[in-house]
Amino acid sequence: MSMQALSSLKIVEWAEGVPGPYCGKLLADLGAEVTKVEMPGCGDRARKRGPFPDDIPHPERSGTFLYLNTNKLGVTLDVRSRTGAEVFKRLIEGADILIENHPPSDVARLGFSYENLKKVNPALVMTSITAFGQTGPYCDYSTCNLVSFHASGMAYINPSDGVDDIEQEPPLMGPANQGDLVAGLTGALTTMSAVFARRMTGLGQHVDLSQQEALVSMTRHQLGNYTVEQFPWLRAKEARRPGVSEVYRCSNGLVYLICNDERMWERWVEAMGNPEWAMTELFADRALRRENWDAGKAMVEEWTMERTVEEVVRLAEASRVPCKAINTVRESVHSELLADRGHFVDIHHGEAGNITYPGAPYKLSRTPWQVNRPAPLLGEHNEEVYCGRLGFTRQDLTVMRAQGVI
Amino acid sequence: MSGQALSGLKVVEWSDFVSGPYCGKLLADLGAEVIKVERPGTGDKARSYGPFPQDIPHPEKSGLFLYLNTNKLGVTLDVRTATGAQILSKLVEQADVLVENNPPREVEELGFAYKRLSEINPRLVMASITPFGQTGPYRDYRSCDLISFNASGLAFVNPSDGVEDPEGQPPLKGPGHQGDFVAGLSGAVATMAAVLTSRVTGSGQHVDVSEQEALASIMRSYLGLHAIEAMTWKRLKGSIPGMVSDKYHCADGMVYLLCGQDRFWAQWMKAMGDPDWAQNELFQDRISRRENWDAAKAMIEEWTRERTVEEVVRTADASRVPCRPINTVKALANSELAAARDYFVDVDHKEAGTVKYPVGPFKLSQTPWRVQRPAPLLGEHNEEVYCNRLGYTRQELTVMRAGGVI
Amino acid sequence: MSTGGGTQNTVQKLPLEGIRVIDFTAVWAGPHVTQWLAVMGAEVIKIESRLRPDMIRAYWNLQSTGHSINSEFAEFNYGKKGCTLNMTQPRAREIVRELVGISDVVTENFGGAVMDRWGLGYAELAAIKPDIIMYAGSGFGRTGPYKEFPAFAGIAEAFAGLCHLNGYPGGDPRPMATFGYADVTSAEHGALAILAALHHREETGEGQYIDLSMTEVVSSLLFQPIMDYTMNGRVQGRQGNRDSVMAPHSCYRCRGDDEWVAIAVSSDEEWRSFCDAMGNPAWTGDERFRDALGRWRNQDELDALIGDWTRNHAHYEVAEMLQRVGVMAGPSLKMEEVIQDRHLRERGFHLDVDQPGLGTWCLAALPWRLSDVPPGNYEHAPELGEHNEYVFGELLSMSAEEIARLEEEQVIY
Amino acid sequence: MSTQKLPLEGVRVVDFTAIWAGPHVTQWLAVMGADVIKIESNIRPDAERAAFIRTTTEPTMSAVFAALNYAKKACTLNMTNPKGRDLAREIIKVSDVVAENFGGAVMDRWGLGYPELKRLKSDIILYSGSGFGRTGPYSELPAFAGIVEALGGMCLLNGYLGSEPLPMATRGYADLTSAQHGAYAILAALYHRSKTGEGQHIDLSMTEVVGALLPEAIMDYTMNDRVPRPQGNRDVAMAPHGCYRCQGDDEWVAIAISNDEEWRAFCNAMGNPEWTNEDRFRDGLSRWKNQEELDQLVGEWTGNRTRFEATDILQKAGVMAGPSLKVEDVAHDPHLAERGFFVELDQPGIGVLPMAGLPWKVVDGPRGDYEHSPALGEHNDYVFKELLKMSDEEMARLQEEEAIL
Repeated sequence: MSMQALSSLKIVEWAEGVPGPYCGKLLADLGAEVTKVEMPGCGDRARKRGPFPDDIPHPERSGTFLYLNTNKLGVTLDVRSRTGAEVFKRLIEGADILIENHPPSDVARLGFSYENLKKVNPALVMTSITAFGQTGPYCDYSTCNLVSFHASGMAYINPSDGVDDIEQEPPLMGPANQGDLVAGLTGALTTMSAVFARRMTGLGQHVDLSQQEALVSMTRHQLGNYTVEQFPWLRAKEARRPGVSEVYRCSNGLVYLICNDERMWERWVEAMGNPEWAMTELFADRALRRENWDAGKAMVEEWTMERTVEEVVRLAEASRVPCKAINTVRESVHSELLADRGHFVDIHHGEAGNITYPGAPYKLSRTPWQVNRPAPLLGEHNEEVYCGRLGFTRQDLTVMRAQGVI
Repeated sequence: MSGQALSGLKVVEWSDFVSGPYCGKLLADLGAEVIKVERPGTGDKARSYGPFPQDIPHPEKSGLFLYLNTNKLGVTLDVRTATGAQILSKLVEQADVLVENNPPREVEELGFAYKRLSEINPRLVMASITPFGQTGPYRDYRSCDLISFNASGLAFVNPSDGVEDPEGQPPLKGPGHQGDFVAGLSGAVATMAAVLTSRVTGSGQHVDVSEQEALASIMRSYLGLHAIEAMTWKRLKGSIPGMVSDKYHCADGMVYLLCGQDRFWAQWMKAMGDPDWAQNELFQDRISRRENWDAAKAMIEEWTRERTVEEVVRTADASRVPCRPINTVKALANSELAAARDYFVDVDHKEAGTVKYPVGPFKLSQTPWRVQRPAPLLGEHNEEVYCNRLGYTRQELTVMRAGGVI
Repeated sequence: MSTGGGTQNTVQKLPLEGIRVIDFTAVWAGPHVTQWLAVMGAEVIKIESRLRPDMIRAYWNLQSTGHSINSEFAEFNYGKKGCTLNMTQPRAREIVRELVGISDVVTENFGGAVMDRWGLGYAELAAIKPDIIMYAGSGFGRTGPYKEFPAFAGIAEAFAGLCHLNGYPGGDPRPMATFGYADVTSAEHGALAILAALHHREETGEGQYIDLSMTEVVSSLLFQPIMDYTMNGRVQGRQGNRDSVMAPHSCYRCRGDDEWVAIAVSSDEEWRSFCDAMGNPAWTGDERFRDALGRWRNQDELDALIGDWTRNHAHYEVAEMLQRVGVMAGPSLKMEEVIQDRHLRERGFHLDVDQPGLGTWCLAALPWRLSDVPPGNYEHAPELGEHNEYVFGELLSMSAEEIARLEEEQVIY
Repeated sequence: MSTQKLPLEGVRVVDFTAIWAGPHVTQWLAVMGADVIKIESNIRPDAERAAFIRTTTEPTMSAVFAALNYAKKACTLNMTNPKGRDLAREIIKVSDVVAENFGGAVMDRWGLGYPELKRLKSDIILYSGSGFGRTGPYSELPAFAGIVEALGGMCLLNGYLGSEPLPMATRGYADLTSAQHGAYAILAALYHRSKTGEGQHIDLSMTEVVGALLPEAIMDYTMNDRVPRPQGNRDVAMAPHGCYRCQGDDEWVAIAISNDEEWRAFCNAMGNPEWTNEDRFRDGLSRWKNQEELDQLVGEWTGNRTRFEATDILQKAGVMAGPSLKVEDVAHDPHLAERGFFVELDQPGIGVLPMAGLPWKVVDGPRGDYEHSPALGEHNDYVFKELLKMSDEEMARLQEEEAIL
């Protein structure tokens, strides 16, 4: 196992669900040693979320959990018990980073506020990823992907083609927990910034990450357009960028095609064989195209409908116009591209067996993203962590187990 | 495999830890189909109690749990949820027997009082095994093996031998979970009695088993002596006066030998070569022997101390005087007796591996005790029971899992 | 950058102070990476030229100001410095090499191997500064069959399967949230990768090359549907606001004009609280809804009934009623509401900054808040070439004459 | 009403058992409604008839015998006499279960082994209870409870930390637990017979019963090759977990604390004395590690109260606690009394006695068939005249021939 970028970092992850664990995963994938603390018994609630092989629920076979917790050590600990709280503080003593995603009031009540923990370990970076942050009127609101996504404004501007009357449809949540993942991703990023701040001061930081803000931050251009140009972000189709980025029907499927500037438009028109309609005044420049786009789209689609997705993509790319088929995950999993990039990895897990996971989103030339161990079984590393590192005896373990502490 | 004595008997075990599960085990070992209902997450409390291989606690490797739950099907179910309650009712509907050991008040609050269940299933035999039974002033007392054992009087007459100041010692609870085992055993007898009745009458019964009574019932000879002879017992060295079987130190260990009764006394004195002291009238009949037992024991021990355990036992066996070495469980496990009786079987369990388990304590010539399957993993048979028998879809399983119902 | 272990009084420094970034990126995905670095205190020098301005400057200029700034450009480029170099000129590339010599990170997100063609590939840069960290963001990665193809967020989202999943049941597939989702998420992944690389450099003195593919970022964000496919061969479709296990779990119409509230119930306890909050209308007693499974099976009817209740209240009102009893709920905010949201305001997420060309306006800060460091570097976004003087004069200590000459030669241009 | 039926009505048991282990089996069957016919003779009475004869005027009745044989019928047959054995065969022909717990293969020697019994009645169920089982190296050796508890490892587990081994509860633990296993096996066999018409032979070993009651210790050995030692009143996880001295003469209360909440409730109930805040008791693990000191301090609190006061205070606070009852306390325990655990039996020659009944109730069901314990041969007429339809002359002759003795 070659050295990785974050090999020297020790992280305690007291988090469950998606945002906190995703934050921990991103750091673990780059080599940080992440010790995941789970509630004895049920463990991380992600263990209850699918997908499950053959759709048979099993706490050790949740696709969500397996993906989010690869490369971590797993221990069980009831931090609500007094023994648990003691053990937890000992874990904190030896850690660079604590990742947690519990309601601020709970954390304070349990005595794990940053103020307290920094007494235990002044160099600790504590990253709190919560629904609405540590301050403000909603700071104790509970949330889930749906609520956060809608609270960020993203749902409202999430487009909605293909429904009869958009006004009748509710704003639209993004698929597959995007709202939670963005929070975890932003959390990892801000955590690393705190690690850098520590380099200069030797002191830790409390990272206060609001899931709502992480998502709002995704919409910064729309926000800018609104604040400055008062651009009306209605939920109807106008929300799109007419004549720029567009879905076109082909004889055997859909493509997504972008003509972002005049040169691309010209190349695209040429690729279509310079049809006359495209030469008319109506489509002379972007502003005009935007006005007359319904007509324009119809004309383009007339052309694409006579061709297959493959043809359209080939012709577009030949003339360097960005265009791809609208894939299902099946096509992407089997795509030549991702195969060639070695993006997908097969991971063997004691309970779940061999499964193909999405791999690294980027390649670091010297310190590669790496799978060092599969997701932990519930409490798999209790002995290693508690006995091996904190010096408890095995008898202590059996007592703590029977007391429900671990 | 040939039918077992209880093949075809359908049992639902809504029980935790030892008493109820032991009852269920006795039924399962003879072929009843026992569906064990565990709370999601932590599951049966016995999973948290040892012994564990290498003393590393693991919910699937508890020796106590493995022993108590072989031959059962295991499902997870939170009966406190509306869905869970509905499912338990469905299970009960299809069952002949329900074994439960929950606090009476809780069972009523959850709507599982026998009255209601018998409406669902008039043939149902419901066995409730609780510390103090379903009625009486102590019925809602919280208890565990220690409390019940003491409440039965057994702890008080349990001898405090070989310690300084026996009277200074507190009453003594039996090893392991004797109280819970005895309660479970009585429960199994009572259950079978009720099952036989319902075969004749076609209507079920509610069996109310009290652990205190099950243990007090073990005391029946003492209670008889108290009732008739008004005898009472102090916690002296243990052996009640006149109970002239005792343990004797030998050169290399201890034996337990019984020679108080006239017949055995004669045989044993002969075996010891009719020593002169034995002729003394102090020892002429069992009454006088009882009075002078300390002297008698001292003389016998003088003889045994010069001999090995093996010699003493051989001599005793030859003269048909009841005598055996005082063994550790290790010696039992390795004894020629255990081997000759096939008293230990290897049971292979997916998580715990192959371990030797003691088998049923009796042999049925036609319908043998048998290991059909190892103890269930937590929720191992959810799919088999909920989908195949109760007709839920896998999709619904995933919903129930995420909802914490199973 | 300054080596670690400083003392308390340096606590007021930003994390990346002392880090210099040479930034060739444009549009959204790239600039958002360097924006993060800039706000965290890195000195980001954005290199453009009048021949090749960031297309966003030219684009979307809905109100014509005398400036090379528009809201969108500002939203992605605040905190940075801007200089102009005409990279078609060999001398300009010379100057870039000099800059690299005194920098820590170089970033680019061209449509192809432009940097290589300029002789500024990682190999060359490492020759100039061995511990340099180079970041290359692209649609499909810098290797593989599509490495020369231009790509934008929507393309990557379409290819990776996100469009197919985003939408109403029965509706059409579309990229996420109008556009740029893959850009912004890739940018954060990119910034994270750069910080990790900087961390490694601190430990070992080694630099490295970071090759980020937007398609792979999107793919990694779709692990759930992907693993459902790799585990079970199932291809998930569009589920709208529905959840695979929770019900109710949707967005419900409220009193105001096109006002909606999102509500999610994950357990029987929450369901009971929810019913109480609604005042237990008769239908809540309905057999169909008594348990989680029933609710999930009958969510069409359920959603309709809940909608009848929410319709009588404002979305904020519903959210507060339900949150008070521990039920997950929140308004679905429009852009204008996001900007006015009292919670975001109170937390200071919206910053009023003075932006030449836009006047004082309110920008969306980064969701980045550390307990013991200043709020971050939120300098206004640079005009084209605004910092030429600083870059060429101060950093490279060129004389005014030299600079003038280079401007004449359209090297600085 | 139909549920008023007793489970074993119509089942007849021929009972050759004596002492404790066997009689307790058939006692339970009898209470459950079985017609149990205990077979003794004046030359071979149940040895317990002679035990502890004190106040009773009945020469053949003792307290222990009464406690273990009520609800049965008794007849006398001289099994050393061929005619006696023939009579036994006649009785077996009209019976369902035969029970024995001889020290060896006595039944075989009498020609009453399972094969022969099966020939007499094809669906007969034979119960054999013995110390070591009817097969194996010790099948011919006599045994008593203490012996098998010693052999089974129980003695070396029962005791205080570091104390010497001794059988459970002084005496008979293995007897009575074996008896219950035996009764259970018989019920299972009856259930099987009711479905298939098959009888069978039940071979119960008391040693194996002891093993079955020690799974933790045995599995600890088979898993970890460790031989556990006596742990006194301690638990593997709970602390405090012990028996504490109270006011009064040798009076004690048992207390068990399983988690932090109970500990807090316990401290409150005690009025939070200083020591309860000490670090060494602040959490479950610390309490467990320091339980010796802890027990001391808890003892100081209980020392000022009666065991019932202490129990009441703690149970009200939701803490597991209960008095350690003496035999006489059990006999007068209000809870057991209210539940009707003790059955009043009018024992001829002794008077009305409270006897320990079955440890379970059938709610709204019959309380079981409780009759006084039979005198030697008390039911000879019933057996020989009613069951075997003998004439007085016949019976007289057999008595002369000492077949009935």
